[in-house]
Amino acid sequence: MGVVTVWGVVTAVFLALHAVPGGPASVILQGGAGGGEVNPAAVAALEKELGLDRPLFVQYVTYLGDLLTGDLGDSIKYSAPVSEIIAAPFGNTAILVVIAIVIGCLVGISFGVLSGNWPGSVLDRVLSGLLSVAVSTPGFVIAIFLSLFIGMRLGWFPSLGYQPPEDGFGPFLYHAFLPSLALSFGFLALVGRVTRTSILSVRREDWVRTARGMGLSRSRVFRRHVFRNAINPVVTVSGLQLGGLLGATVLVEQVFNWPGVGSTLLNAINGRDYPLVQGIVIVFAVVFILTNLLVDLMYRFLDPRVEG
Amino acid sequence: MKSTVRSLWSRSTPGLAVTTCAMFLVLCFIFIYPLVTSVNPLTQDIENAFAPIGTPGHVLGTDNLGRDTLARLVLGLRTEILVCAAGTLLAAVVGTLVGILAAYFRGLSDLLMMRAVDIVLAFPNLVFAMLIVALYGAGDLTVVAVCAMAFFPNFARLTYGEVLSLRRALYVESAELFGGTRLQVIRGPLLRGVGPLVLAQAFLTLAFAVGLESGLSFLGLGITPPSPSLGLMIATGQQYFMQSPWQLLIPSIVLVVLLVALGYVADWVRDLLDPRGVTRVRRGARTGFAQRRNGMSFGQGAGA
Amino acid sequence: SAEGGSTDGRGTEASQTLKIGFSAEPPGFKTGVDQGSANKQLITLVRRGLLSYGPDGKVVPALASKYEVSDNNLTYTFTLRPDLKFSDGDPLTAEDVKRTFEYLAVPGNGAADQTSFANIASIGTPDETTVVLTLKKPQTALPKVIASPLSAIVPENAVDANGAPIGAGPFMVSEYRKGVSYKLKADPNYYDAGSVKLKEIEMTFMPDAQTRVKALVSGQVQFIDYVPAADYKTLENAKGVKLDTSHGLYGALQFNLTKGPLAVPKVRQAIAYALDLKAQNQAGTLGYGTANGGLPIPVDSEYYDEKQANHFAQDVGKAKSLLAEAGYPNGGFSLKLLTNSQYFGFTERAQVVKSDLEKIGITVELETGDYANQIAKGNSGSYDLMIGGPPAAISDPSALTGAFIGGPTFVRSAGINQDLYAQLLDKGAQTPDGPERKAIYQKIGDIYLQDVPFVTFGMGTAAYAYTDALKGFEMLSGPTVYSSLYSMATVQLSD
Amino acid sequence: MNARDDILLTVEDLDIEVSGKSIVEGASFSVAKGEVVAIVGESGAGKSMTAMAIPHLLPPGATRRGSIRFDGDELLEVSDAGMRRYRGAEIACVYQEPMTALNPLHTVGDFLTEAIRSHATGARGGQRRPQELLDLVGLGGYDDLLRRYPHQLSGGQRQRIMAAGAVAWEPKLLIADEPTTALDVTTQRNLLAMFRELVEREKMSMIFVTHDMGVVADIADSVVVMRNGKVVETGDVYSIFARPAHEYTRSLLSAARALHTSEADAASPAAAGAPEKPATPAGTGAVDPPVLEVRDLVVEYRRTGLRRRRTEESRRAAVRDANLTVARGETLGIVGESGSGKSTIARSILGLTPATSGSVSIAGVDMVGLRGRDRRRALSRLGVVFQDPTSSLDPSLPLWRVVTEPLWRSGKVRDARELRRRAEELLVDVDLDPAWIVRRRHELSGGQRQRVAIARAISHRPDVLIADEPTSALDVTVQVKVLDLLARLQREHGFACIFISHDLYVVSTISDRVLVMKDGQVVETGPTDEVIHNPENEYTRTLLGAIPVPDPVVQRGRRELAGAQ
Ligand SMILES: Nc1ncnc2c1ncn2[C@@H]1O[C@H](COP(=O)(O)OP(=O)(O)OP(=O)(O)O)[C@@H](O)[C@H]1O
Ligand SMILES: Nc1ncnc2c1ncn2[C@@H]1O[C@H](COP(=O)(O)OP(=O)(O)OP(=O)(O)O)[C@@H](O)[C@H]1O
Ligand SMILES: [Mg+2]
Ligand SMILES: [Mg+2]
Repeated sequence: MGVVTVWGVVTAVFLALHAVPGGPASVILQGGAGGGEVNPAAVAALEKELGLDRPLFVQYVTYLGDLLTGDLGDSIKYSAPVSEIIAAPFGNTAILVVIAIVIGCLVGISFGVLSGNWPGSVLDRVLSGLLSVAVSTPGFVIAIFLSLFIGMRLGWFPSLGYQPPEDGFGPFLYHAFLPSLALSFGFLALVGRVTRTSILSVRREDWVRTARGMGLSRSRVFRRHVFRNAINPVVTVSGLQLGGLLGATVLVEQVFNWPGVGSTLLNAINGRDYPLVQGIVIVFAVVFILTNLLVDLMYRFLDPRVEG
Repeated sequence: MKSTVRSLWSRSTPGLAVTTCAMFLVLCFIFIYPLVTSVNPLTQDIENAFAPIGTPGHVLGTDNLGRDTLARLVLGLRTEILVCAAGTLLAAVVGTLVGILAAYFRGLSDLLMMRAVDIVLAFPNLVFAMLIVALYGAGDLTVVAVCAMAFFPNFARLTYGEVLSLRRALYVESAELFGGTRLQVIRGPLLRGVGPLVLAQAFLTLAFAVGLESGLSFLGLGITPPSPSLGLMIATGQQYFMQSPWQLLIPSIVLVVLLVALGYVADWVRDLLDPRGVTRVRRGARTGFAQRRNGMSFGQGAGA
Repeated sequence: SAEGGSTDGRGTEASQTLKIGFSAEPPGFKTGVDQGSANKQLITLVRRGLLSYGPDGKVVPALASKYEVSDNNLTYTFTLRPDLKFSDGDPLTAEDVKRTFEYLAVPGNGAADQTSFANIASIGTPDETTVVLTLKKPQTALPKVIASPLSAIVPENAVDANGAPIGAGPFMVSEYRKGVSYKLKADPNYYDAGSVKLKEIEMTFMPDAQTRVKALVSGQVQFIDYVPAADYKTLENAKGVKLDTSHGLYGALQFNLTKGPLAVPKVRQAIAYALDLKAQNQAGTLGYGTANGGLPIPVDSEYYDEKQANHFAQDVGKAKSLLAEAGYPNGGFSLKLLTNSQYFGFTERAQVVKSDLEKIGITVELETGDYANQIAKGNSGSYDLMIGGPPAAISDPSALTGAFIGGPTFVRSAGINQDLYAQLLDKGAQTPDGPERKAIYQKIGDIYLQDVPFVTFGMGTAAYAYTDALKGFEMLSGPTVYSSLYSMATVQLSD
Repeated sequence: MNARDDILLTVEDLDIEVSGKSIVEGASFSVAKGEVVAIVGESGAGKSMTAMAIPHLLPPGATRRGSIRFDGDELLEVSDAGMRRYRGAEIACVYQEPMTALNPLHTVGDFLTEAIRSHATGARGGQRRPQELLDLVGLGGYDDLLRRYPHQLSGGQRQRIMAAGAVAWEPKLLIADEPTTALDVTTQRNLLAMFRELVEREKMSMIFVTHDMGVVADIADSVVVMRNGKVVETGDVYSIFARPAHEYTRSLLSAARALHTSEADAASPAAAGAPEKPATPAGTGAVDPPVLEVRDLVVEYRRTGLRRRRTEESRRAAVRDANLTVARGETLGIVGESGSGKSTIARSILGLTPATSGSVSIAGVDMVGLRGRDRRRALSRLGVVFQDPTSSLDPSLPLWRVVTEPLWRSGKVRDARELRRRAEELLVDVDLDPAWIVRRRHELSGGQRQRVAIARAISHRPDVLIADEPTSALDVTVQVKVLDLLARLQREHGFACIFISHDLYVVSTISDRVLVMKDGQVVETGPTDEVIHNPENEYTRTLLGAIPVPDPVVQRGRRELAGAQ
């Protein structure tokens, strides 16, 4: 099934990209702002060299064939294998996403637990309010504000930029913090809200009463019978949210000038680097499908009722 | 539908009533203000660029081309809401149709349609949007199309799951038994059954759509200038942040408030439609709803 | 250590590592192809031609220590410096010059100055350090062409479309992180290595303008290029930061002359009268550019004609009557205005055009997208109006040729009547500087004012900003502005 | 009742409010050591609330007033934290819903271990090992039980596990809140036996909440009758059954007995209001040609979808070689324990579940292979009432649309005014106020909903009415009324009827013939009297014996008899 989805994604991207006005050759030859005139002869020569003069169908079949052998093709702009080019940006983005998930889970779950355990209290209202604001604020708005205020005004963290992890993991993380935080907001809020709802509904379940009826302490009832049961939907929802997180990186990376896959993708689309765009989108799709699978497996692992 | 609305109204809280009224007033303001004001949001007055807040004639100041920020905000909001609502509506109609048909007829149509949904879901929204924009050029209609295509899977998934369980519900089975044709069953109990959920989802999606549109506009791929949109105003405001921070703050605050309000209404609609509230139902239905609810509503979108 | 990046360059013992926030990732090292400002700037650092530009924009010797021109202006004899070497240590000889120039002359190789090199009839290399160019017809601007970074001499293994990052410039590429940065270090083989003070240059790609400004202000980089006009104020007021602005390339409203009302010269004149160039200058450059119409010739050039430049001073009444004469009383038609949202100034200018034209009854609909979209649509002529600008790589009136003559491309208005200009432009290019040459260009200007194949807005603006610890940077102006990094060969970071 | 010093628990003037609403008012009763007290009453009477008030396990927002004295301590004065000492150790509970009262993520072993460790060791001697507890509730025989999850257990097993957890600390009082209501009769009988045994062996007192007078008769020493949040009568079980003082108690008893009138040994007094069996028009149905005929029906459930693996269970036939016929005006009862395939037969007659093989013909028309309009026309001869009245009614339609659904769906009547008129008639038919046609599902009680479902089923004058457990979800009193109604309507309209129930006595009150099912197979069929009085099949006999008779004397007599056998 996953294969079919990937195939569909590949086909959709391929067709969409090739239908987009503007080809890679003229972009490469022109090179962006301040660039000069493009010689049509040179464009034709470059297109021939890149194989873009062949019929679309032939290009498609060739691409699919290469894909089957695990070859994502060569980037037009960098004239190097796509897999090589996207490795580093994906790594950088993965770091942001992982940190965002860690922050999101830790903070989101704590918020959700606190407000779910004392529904209607002042604490609950404050936290729920914060969560609704966070869930509603677009990532790039948060990114702009974090960068301008925490980064520039207060100077606590670098307002932008990137240090390669080879130059020390500390500085790398130091630079990654604000973008991750910006990325984590929406996710955090979602986790918080799902946790809250889930805890609220589990608290009403009969087995919680059974546990109380056994004379267990409040904290034990919470840990073993409320929290443990409430966490399943949180896992599901956060897993499914990974796609959204990946999408959100595009804007956040733009604001923080983080050399991740989002900015690579943006540049690749602007530069009409077909194989690169295709490669990135395929990896996105595969990641999405794999996470779904993982969530399924997790769910089975976490909930014995789901048939294995 | 009428009963849904009625029961919703009867169970509203004061906070909610205030929000709803406020939203309604703001909506009225947005649509009436352009009719009564003489300030044209597109009129440029370069000499007067970056007028600060409180400048006579420009309550909220002016932007880089000396255009009135308040007028642009109002027009921007209106465009934003109209465009996103149109996109959401389209997404809701297409998604609901796909979800119902796939779940009701199963078989091949199920396989094809839900696969298509999976494919769209496998693209992050923004990537998807960027491709479509690159394809058709930026503009209002493109934004509508982007919202429709990016968000129809949310509706499809939601209605799909719901119809899968609804079609096993006794009252739907009886509708078939009592001689309902498939079309009648779809138009009748199935559509009525998913209606409230779709409604709740629509509010949420509207919020997502506004978020997506402003993100696109921020990248210059959304609504075409000079007609303003919140995202465009934020993007421009960011450029001139050092000179005139309010030009960034004002549209950002408005955007966040709009999204929070939409989310609030969506939550409210969803909570009130929880059958636990409406009637005392059996436990089976209850767990069913809980599962559905976790599957619903979020999709992608938050944070995008 | 590199931590934070905020303290470097301002310590007591200046480290001579310059961190640059660079506006784009240079597309590559294709020989002779104009691949945009970022690329030109990188080439300026890494490669060298026979000549280069001095601080005031004048042509100065580089790899060639001197050159001589024959009396008929048809033979140029260059004398190379002794013992030149490429950064990889290979010797640079007259053969390399010949090979490079011959490559640049082939149309399919896409060189920006292809026509100039195609004008070379033969290249003689009597010895390793002498190059003799024999031209088919005189070309007054040839030294300027040769001083352009795009005419830099490249070694044999780099003379192709995928050119290797090797040259004979003051710096050499030491590391390239795709999508992230270039690291350059001083090239010991450079002919004037002794006067190069910077040890290292780190160019981090920051496509977003705000990002570059933020990075400079917060001290993460010490030099940024392509500063958006929006941030001039900020940077002028920022402490420890210096802003250099000058005029950049020309901006223009291009027409598609092949169809509809725009095929009628009167309509184009009407539009020219309708436009408020001051507002244009304000919107597109925040007033840092110039507001002059006429031929796109820099204001400080001896060929600049004040009267022609002000010919189309905004006059809505005249515009309306011209429209009526052309058979479009009160306008009444609508036009598609192609622009892009990727670069600063384009949509801003477009919005002003729209509001100006609507005053004379012409409806304008903006079409935006990314730059690739504009190039594609511009190349194929699928637009009515377009925010663009004539191409120019050198500060010489002969650069005007590019604005009028050549195949269909987005930098020229579609369907321009080239016959009107071809002969005069050719003559201008061959005539040596002087009153005769000036008269020719004046005549071209008069034709232009009647024909109006595009409306010149005026000069754009360009700016660099850097820490004031950087001494010796000299910004060039006009078409050569993106060769400004030539002076990096001598700059120095003080404390 | 009992001597004073024997008293374990006294509840006096107990008021319970939930968010300002009074739920229980002035309830008083007491429980002696070793005594089993049953709390009975209709649904919503406040039975569970009263019981749960004792260990203070009420829903959030509930407040208690009055006095609850347990073993000399005033529980109302003990803080919530302090109650921990009592819960589990002194007062233990078994709850109504076996499915949801156990944490689905914990194995049986986890559950029992937690129950055992719930209190500090040494406080009292009594902890036992999990296996011991299982032996105690009669589950000692399974070796892997401790590693199973609740969903891998049957309902009866789950209740036993709960009981095992409850007795881990040898509590003095066991509160069982309708522990058998959701289970079928045979399982119920076994569980009741287990509880009796536990109480005797552990010398516990027990409060047993139920609404089934038969169960009361079986297990209780004394009875507390509740109605609308008030205790209307308390007393010794024998005296209550023999001389009910309060009118409500009387009606409760008579309703219960009404369902047992056809019991062979009519030891219980025949009660008024028993539904009259409809007179079959032509004597026996055998003379008339059958309206509905089912031949060699086999139904297998196959899991659909590509991902599902075919399991052993999924291929088991839910119905094997079933044959049945119903004639005009005749009622065929189908009984059997849960999962025996009763509903499956009904569903495949209705075409909702496809038959694997065999044939179904309605009025001579073979349904197999019928499609589209023909099929809809054939189906329009059927009417159906489902077990669950709630889910069978469209929540968003007004009643006049609901009850006339078969009419407008089949296109017989289109005019809205005419539909409303018919709807009013139909509501009158089922003893509902005709003005209610504008109401919606959620504005009705369970019994009223079931009436609406019946009205709908007969709106288009079907030839056959299929009623799948139409009364199982209802209170006894309501149950009797609905059965009455069905009988009357059948007299008036003359339709044939298939009546499905798991309760043999309910079936016997209304059926001409009975069909007994077990594990998908028909084990016995015959005229009602014969099956009830002379059951041929062993299983039928077990079924009959498992149903508690609402009379303590008879019921205990039967039990002893069964025990002696
Ligand atoms: N959590 C709750 N919040 C508010 N009211 C409740 C709650 N639970 C029950 N009630 C109300 O309290 C009353 C008594 O409920 P209770 O559960 O004690 O009835 P019951 O006699 O046990 O009925 P059943 O036989 O249906 O279990 C009912 O009217 C019910 O609606
Ligand atoms: N949709 C289904 N898929 C698979 N198996 C099913 C399905 N429905 C019922 N079964 C199985 O078929 C068998 C008969 O079920 P059926 O519902 O007919 O029993 P029943 O006699 O009506 O029981 P109850 O008294 O509980 O309603 C059971 O073993 C049940 O588990
Ligand atoms: Mg109860
Ligand atoms: Mg059943």
